[in-house]
Amino acid sequence: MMTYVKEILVGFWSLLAGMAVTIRYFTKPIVTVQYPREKIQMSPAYRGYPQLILDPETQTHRCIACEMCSRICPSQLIAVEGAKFPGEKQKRGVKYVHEHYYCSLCGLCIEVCPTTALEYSAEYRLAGYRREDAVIDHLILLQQRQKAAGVPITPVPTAEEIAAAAAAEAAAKEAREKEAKAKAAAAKKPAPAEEVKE
Amino acid sequence: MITSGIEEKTFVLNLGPQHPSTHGVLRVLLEMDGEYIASAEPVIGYGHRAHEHMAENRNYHQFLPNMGRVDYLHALAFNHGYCMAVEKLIGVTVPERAEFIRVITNELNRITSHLLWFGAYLMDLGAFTPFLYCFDDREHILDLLDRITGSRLTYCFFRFGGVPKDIDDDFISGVRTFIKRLRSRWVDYHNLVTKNVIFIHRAKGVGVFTKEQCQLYGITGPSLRGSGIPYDIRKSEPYSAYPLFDFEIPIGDNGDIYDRYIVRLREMEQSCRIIEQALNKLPNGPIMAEKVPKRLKPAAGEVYQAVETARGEFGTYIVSNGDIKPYRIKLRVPSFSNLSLMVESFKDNLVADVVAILGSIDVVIPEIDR
Amino acid sequence: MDLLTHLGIEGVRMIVGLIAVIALVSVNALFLIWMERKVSAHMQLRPGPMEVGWHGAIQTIADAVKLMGKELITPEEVDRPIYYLAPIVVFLPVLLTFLVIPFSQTMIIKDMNVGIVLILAFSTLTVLAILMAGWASNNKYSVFGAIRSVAQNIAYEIPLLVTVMSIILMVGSFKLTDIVTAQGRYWFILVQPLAFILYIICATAETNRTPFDLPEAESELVAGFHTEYSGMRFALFFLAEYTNMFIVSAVAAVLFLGGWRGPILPGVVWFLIKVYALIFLIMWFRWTFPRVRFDQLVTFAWKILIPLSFVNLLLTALALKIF
Amino acid sequence: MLTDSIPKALSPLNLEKVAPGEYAKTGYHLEVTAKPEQMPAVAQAMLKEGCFLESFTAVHTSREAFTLVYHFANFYELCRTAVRATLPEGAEAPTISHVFPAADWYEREVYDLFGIKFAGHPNLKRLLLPEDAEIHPLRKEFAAEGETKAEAPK
Repeated sequence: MMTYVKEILVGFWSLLAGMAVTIRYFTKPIVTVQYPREKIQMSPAYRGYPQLILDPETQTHRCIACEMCSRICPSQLIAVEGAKFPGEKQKRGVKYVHEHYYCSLCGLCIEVCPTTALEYSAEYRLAGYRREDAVIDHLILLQQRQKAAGVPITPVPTAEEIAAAAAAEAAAKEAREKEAKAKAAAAKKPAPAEEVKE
Repeated sequence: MITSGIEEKTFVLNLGPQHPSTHGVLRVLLEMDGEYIASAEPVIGYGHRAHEHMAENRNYHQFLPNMGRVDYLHALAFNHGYCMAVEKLIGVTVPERAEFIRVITNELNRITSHLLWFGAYLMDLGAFTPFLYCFDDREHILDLLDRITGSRLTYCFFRFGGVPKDIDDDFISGVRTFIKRLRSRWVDYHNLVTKNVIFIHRAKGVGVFTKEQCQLYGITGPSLRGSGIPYDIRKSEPYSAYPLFDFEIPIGDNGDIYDRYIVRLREMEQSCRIIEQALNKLPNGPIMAEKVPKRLKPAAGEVYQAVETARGEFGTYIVSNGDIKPYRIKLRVPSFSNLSLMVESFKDNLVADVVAILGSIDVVIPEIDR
Repeated sequence: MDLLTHLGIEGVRMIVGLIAVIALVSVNALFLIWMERKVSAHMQLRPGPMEVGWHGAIQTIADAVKLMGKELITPEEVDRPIYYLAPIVVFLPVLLTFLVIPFSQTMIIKDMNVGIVLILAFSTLTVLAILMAGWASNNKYSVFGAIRSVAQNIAYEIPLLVTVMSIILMVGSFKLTDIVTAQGRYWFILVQPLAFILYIICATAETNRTPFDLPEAESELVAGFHTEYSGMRFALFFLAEYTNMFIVSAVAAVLFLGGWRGPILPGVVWFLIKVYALIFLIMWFRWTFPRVRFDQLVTFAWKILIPLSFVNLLLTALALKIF
Repeated sequence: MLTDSIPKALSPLNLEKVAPGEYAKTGYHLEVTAKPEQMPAVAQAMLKEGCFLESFTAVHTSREAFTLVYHFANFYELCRTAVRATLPEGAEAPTISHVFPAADWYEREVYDLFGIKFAGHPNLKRLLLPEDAEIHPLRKEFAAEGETKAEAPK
């Protein structure tokens, strides 16, 4: 009988203790954020979609179209094309399209980049109405950011320009080969192995 | 095996795949005798994403982000297990500071997982408010982890040979403040839930897992420790920096829901202790091992690496044939075994207990379906 | 004019009362839903509805409009007549109960001498409606909800009645106005604290609120007896639930808190304050406690509540005999 | 010590290989090779030693055969045993689900993903894939849409 009464009293007291907790929280200020009206600061390490870094010195991107990123991407979402323009030492990215809708934001592309041309953006509003909304052309995006920053805009080469550059490159290569051959013939030595670029 | 209408007095109740408390898409066919369960048959696989098949078609790096998606609540432990298995395979030693960072983030992630379980479980039992309190706490950890991992749920933070980003002083002080805050909240949690007479009556003596059952079914994690077996990979098969820290393995006595609940709550406190010690002892040094090849091509061989996640033992079994892609990866996930015992423990319980037992073993269905 | 004379003062009172009651029921339900949201939200450290109107005040109206606009889905295999009838059956007794509730000394539609019995009798009808809804839905979850509801209500009607009896013993009348008048010097909660606690517990069970919301336990039974109802039919169940809450709180205010009695403010204001305070209490339960299990609920009623209520009745009788 | 007692317990079964493993490299303390038909007996012995079935899977090692890989571990002592059994293509392996109920789901999973049948399994149906699926996706000859077909193992 005593245990019966005690059980009831202990149980009743535990219920009151629980109610004391909720009523105390009832009087506390709220902790949530009314999202579209209030926004919180994103953390600096936040991973939005990867984007090309706007180099403060050259005021353009650093992509050399080595395609490391597109090769390591687990979902193969990155399409990079590059071309070598006359008078430039390295190839330059002329197309950089990222199909963000499958991106798992793992950051492998950013870490693998040999010229650190990529960074995470701070963009978190990634919803769209169509699948195409999430296909990001990074060169155009870069132009927008350049415009906003008030620096010269890097033009996206047109197909003709790329073809011309390729033709010039081929001609230059041929010339070089010829030169090398001539040199080799002159030196009467076997030609050095051609530098192969992937 | 349930075929409808074996006996006239029983009938089949289809719980799920869309049911408020199946935690994902789990379907359980219950053969009911009134409100009592005569037998149960789970149907899983609704969330099958073929992770193991994907692994065979990707190289080792590319499979890394998948690990955050297998068990999204304790993603870092899965990161950890897979990274350690690959590191074993290629023979890379992780620098000490990186191990410490791994342990700190991993334990923070464990606390988020347990907090989420705590809230969601009470929701299963019909109490809504603890859920929001836990989320309040959990949000603080997510903010902290966001600062260094860059994501809030499906982390992909560890790399072969270390971690890509170092922790800073802000993070350390943030973690210390959080631990202080979490400790001050235990009183409220205990008053609100643990001591509550209704909760005690729902939890004590219900859904008992005996030690024998645990062995037969290969139960691991808090569900096992609730039954009184102190099996925790962090202690029994020490890995990473865990041997350097002093912590206990909480165990229960009876193996009922209440014990599993208490084990999880006490485990959070132990995680806090581990984090504090790790922060105090944090060594300086590099965070990435040198000479990790960018293109992994491990020698032929196989490796098994177990880690302790919030739900139990996660084992990565990798078979390599010397190619850049793994030949076979098997993910031994804890919920898979834990859920298979469920069928037995449901018998002769009420529908309400089904929900209580299912919640108490803390299943993450995508982890089972993989 | 003829009609009015024909009906007499009582008839006019009835008609006016009916209109007032229907208005009250709807406004009350809208307010209670908003209140429930706000109370739960602030207990959970969130703001609750904030967008529609001042602090989301007319959010529930928007929701009601949405519910009205929704299609009334009738599943294929339901038992149609009963399925259609259930929402009405759940709502009508709730309306009728308002006949005898004394909002103030004069604001009472019909002051019957069996007032309290009438309320208890009508509130029992809710069970019938829930049983009808659960059975007719032809859904296993609904049937579970219905069966649970019946068992629960049978178990909790007894302590509820016995507890009320102890008050009746003190007053010697079933008339609600008499009960209020009897509390001229002190409220009955002071002399009958146990009865008050028992009544609140039973009332919570009676209105199917957490921790006794087994008929609609959403984590177990999806939505229980109203799983298959949609649109306005669902809204009627919803409306009935909140109105029921008002009624049990009103009865509690009459029995234990001195009804409309109170200084300065008019009686009706005092009455509403008391009623809403009690409703807040019931909401407070809901957002604090987990749900009890079905067998525990019945055990609790038969092993704890019923003995305690009889003990209380006995003690009351003894005390009345002695003093 | 389980590393001693398990080989002793397994010795009457005449297994192909019972050898200590390189723990630091592979994570196994003991490596055992058995024939599939010996598995119930092996499982029985492991159960007596107090071990639990940690995981069970198969590897499509070659065109003609699969390797069944059983991992056993112990709650009280660190000792992981890997038992491998080579199963020819098309052959049935005996079930161990009557010894370890944990194997019930693992065997169903292996049946589902590899198409290996287990003789004596009480409820051998697909576990993860839909019941009417016609594929066994972890066999090497299977390739999903958009994937290059994996090279058939030699």
